[in-house]
Amino acid sequence: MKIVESAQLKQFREQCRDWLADNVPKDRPDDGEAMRDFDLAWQARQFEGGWAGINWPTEYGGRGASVLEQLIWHEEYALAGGPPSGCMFVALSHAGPTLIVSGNEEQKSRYLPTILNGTENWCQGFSEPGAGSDLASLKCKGEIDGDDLVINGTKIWTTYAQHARWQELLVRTDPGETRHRGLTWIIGDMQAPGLEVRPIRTMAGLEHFAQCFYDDVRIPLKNVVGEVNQGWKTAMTTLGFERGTGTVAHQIELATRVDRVIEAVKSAPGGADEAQLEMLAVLKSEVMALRSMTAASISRGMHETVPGAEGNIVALYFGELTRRVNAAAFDLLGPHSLERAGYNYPAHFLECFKWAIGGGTSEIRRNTIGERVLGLPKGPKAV
Amino acid sequence: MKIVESAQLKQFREQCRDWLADNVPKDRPDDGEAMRDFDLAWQARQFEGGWAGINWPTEYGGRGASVLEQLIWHEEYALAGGPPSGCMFVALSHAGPTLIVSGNEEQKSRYLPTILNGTENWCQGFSEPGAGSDLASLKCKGEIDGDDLVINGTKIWTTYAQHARWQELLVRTDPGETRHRGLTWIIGDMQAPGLEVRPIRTMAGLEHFAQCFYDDVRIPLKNVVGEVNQGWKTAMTTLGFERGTGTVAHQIELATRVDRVIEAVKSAPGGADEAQLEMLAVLKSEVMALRSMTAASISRGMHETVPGAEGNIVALYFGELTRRVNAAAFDLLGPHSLERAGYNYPAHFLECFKWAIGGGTSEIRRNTIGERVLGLPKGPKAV
Amino acid sequence: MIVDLIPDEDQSAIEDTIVSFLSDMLPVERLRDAASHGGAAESAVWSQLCELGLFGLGLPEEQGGLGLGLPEEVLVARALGRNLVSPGVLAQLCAPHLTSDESVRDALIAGEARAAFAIDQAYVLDGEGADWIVVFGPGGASLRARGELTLAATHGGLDHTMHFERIEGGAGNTQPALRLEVLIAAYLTGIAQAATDMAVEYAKTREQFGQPIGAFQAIKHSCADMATRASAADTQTLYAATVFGAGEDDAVEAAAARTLAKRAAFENAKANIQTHGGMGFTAECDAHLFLKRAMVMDMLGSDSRARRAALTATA
Amino acid sequence: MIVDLIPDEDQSAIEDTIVSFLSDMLPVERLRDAASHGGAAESAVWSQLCELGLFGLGLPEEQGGLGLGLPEEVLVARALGRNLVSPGVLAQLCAPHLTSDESVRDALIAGEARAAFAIDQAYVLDGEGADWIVVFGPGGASLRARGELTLAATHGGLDHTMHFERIEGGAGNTQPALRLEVLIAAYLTGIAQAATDMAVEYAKTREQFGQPIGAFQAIKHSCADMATRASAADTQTLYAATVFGAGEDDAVEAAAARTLAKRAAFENAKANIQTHGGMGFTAECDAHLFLKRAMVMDMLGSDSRARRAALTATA
Repeated sequence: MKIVESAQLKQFREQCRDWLADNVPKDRPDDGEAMRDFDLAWQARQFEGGWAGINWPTEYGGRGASVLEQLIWHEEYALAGGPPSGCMFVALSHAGPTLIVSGNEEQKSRYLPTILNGTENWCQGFSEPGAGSDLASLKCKGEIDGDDLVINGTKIWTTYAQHARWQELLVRTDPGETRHRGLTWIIGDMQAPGLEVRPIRTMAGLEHFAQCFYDDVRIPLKNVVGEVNQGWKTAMTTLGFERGTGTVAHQIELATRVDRVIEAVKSAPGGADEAQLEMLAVLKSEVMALRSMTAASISRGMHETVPGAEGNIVALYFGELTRRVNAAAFDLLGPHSLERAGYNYPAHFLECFKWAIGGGTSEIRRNTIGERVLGLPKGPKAV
Repeated sequence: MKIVESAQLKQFREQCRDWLADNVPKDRPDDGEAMRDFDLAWQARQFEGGWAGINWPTEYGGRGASVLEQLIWHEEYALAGGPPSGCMFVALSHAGPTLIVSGNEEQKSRYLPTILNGTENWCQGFSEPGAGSDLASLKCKGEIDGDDLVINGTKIWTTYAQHARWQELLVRTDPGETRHRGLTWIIGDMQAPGLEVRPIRTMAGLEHFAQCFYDDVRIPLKNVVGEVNQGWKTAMTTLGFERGTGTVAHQIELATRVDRVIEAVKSAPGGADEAQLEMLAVLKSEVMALRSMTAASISRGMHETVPGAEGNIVALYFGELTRRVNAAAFDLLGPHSLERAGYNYPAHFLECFKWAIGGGTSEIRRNTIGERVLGLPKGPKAV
Repeated sequence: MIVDLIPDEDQSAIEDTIVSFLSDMLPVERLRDAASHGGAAESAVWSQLCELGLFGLGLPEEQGGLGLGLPEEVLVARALGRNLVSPGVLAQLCAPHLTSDESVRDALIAGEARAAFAIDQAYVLDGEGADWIVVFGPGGASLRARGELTLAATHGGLDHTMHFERIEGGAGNTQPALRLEVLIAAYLTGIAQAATDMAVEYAKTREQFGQPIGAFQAIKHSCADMATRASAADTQTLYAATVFGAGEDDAVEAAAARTLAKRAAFENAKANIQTHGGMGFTAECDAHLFLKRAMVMDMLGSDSRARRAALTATA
Repeated sequence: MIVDLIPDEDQSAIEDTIVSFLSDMLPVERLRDAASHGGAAESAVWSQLCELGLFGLGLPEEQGGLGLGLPEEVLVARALGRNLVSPGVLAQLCAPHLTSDESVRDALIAGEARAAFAIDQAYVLDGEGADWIVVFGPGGASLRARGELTLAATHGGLDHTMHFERIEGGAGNTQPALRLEVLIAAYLTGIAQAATDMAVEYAKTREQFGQPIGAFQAIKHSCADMATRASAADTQTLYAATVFGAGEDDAVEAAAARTLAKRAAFENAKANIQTHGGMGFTAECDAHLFLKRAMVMDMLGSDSRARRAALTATA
């Protein structure tokens, strides 16, 4: 327990701040091709500036920043109002790291550079309809036919699939196996014939998700990362890569939102209502806790090699808190927050539900915390 | 949906109010023999006044009041500050009604009059250690030996067992059967040799519960109510007797507590804190809802013959609300509420936990609401 | 005060009629089609709606009404909420109570003149084609001719199935609006109930890990809590309506009903989305419509500060 | 500000020492015996406690302390909370910071003079045998000689394992007590953690319906929520301690820690009782001790109004 910002780190912080101040682009489109182009262009600009792949090893073209440097980068990024990585998120935070750990040399040299320089982006292809939070019950099928894997089935909740060039695709290649066994991780080609992508409109009115339909889609076997039928192992290797620094931006954004509402309530005509301030005081303490939990998580990452299941606690806390903050903002700011104009409160509030649903609902996270952090038994058995 | 207080009912209300004003005793002792004597004396006084067994049929010596009259009685009783029925509760609200529905003539004539006139009181003997909320897993054993049932085992959470004369006792008489089958409902004698009663001190510091230990306790078979091995059926018949009017007193007491705290907060030096008033406004609306839910439950009772599982909704609401109200009282009244003097807030707060634990925890009630009110499947099965 | 909160035969008949009409003509699914938005679906069946005789339900016969009361109106309002009927229909139910001009009142009861709600100094909701606007202000509500108001177009609001026009200026003279408070509570209660029903239905049919998700306590208990919140809001609203004007403190009863109904509608709408998991997050699933509508309708009439004052005034 | 929230080797050693000492000498079970109440158990091991060198932990060496800081003190306070150690021991940790009189300070650090807490204008807690009382007031805290105060006996308080004396009059001159706020938060966090551990342990071993109750989602998710609340309170308290005096807004950090720690201690103590079902309601089960202690300790120092002001002042 100590303050660890050295003179060297302070200098790094200055460097981040200066570059971001000059380069952060504004007015990211909410949706569509324009959003994709914006996200790739911003990636390219970061590449040129030497900031691409902040947490990637230098041997693969990344910045190779230490965990503390990553944290500083993300803090400064959020404070500078940097846009979400958006259409580049999966490539930078998941697909790239997976290739770095489990890909062969050919795969690394083919796919890693085009991520960093912003020319090609990726989407994920894990979830399936009916599988929901139960990832091990995947049904989308891959059959070996000559040098190809022939994919049939569907994937859903694929973020920005309609805008992606490649896909990390998890398919069942051994139909005799169940659960985690018999899966294969393969680099899917979003331009392959037989693949149809249908955007899903969310309740916020945006098309940030899609469903993918595979009808005899042929992907060459050389695109398999790791071994055939060992896809679960490949998927799991990436877990150790993320040190929790990526959530810093969300946390700072949420804290800023609380401060903004406090200001609004305090400057209301007729004076601040103490009951509203009390609600905000609690939310303020909670966003501060989120910051502290994130800091603790990053601290653990500096001392341990493989992160434990504790990350689920932060994820649960964030998912529930972001919804409370956005709901309170609505309630406290009054009727004018209803309108989709200026700061689009409706869209922000409605979009934030994804944090308690996507990537594991709050219910699944509570199961995981109970079982993997606290050691409670699985179950229950039939009664 | 209409107001139903007729001129006749208004007159009944006056009658209740007048008698209660003249007769309600004050300063009920918190615990011990003195409390038992107080409760029985108060029952005797109600008997003399013609108010004993307000909901019992007149043929068994009860008042035979209509549901609306019962409601008025309980309202006036609470408003007059009437004491809880305490040591008489099980006899009046459960054992007596069970005998009325399922007892034979000999049992009725032996046991009912001494309940009404306050000479003999009862306790319940259903729960067992390890069984908790799972009543059907009872293990306390009864073996037929000649004209007796020989009881061995233990019962727990028996309210006021150390003060009771008789006990409604549910024992397993067919060891080959499980769950609801093979149980027998018998009138236990609290003075029988081989029975030891050990009081249980609650976290409030009171001895309102006890554990009973049965070591070859012999109870004559003529004490069996209903048939041997049909005890579950006997236990279930009582359910239809209670029309929800008995909870009116708790509801009025809780509403009074909220009003008292509002007054205290409003007269605080330095002025009322709007944040505290907001918390109290919500609690006020919730105690009003409790009143309305109780009224609806009684209204249903006037139209239906057998109450449904909806009563669990009111019970869940009350159990959770009473704890919130008492906790808020503590929080809002400040340090002086910590002392066990005057109105004993510590004891009241701590005792109120029983409503979310005893007679089915809130968790069990949520199961019941889910399965029996909403029709959700039992389960889950093994995963 | 002793009340019977179960609807009697006549009351049940009124409720059954409107429920059955809405189920046939204005099911929630209609809102999947943008052509039904902004009150358009309601306008398309306006003459049949008028024939049901809803709009004079709670007015004395000498004022051209049916001589019934708030309990009957509340049953209607709750049904409107369940089906997310345009707030204009609820406004039409309220408007005749807000005018002493006989010809205006007659036209509103007959449905020849149309009403809509406005959120205080903010937006008119589904107000296209309306002649009269129910405008709320701190002291209550008043009925204003649409032509008197300065209205501006918007880019739409939180609830995309509604039409929003920005309104300039305040409410003018107002009269006490406790009756409207109870009716808004009833509409919100309808939302809370419908969200519960939808979640329960989904929990029974949707399978995960090889069984209906309703078998899991996380979902089962969430549904039980939804039912409990809806029950609290519902019984209190019915109680407030039943004793309305009979000597109880109407302001306190109405404030309690609104407080509970708001919470039930919000929490149940959110829990319904959560129960539906990923599906609940999509525009295709109707779950989000309940949340959006609840948030907009709650902006009508009293705010939490006013309700707090009422609820803590008389202790 | 970039911090490492994991205790370093020296910090871990301090924590391990006190945790191990408390586990041996002052386990929670001691409170089942009334002879241990009111700080008696602590008095019985006072000399060994003093030998651990806790009471000068956070004071500069030139003031006779060990020259460490609030992080080390917080680890100790959290351990005290976990074992429901008499608040007098926490007061002893705080008291040396509140005096500039060298001889008083030396006596407190050495444990030759004893300290206790008082709740503002209400009660002295476990104050028998104390020489100095840490008295809170609106502006902070001050150290008062016990003899200066007017004290009266009571019939006991909510927490029957503590000794309550009524105190007349206020705090006198006070000095800022933000350090104390963080330490009280740490004590409450210890309670929240211990309640979580106790509930989890019971959920693993207690069977119902033929399996450990922790297999049921109702219990499992309640435990997960307990762990989450404890984690939020704990990390914020550690953060506040780590950055204390380093240029962040200490008042805001301390207020956040107290707000979260209070809630975690209260809610987790209640959930622990609920997890234990009927057993949890009895005096024999230790579950209730955590709730009672949390409620009393939360009365020390700042109230919610003061914390609200701090948390919403600087936005």
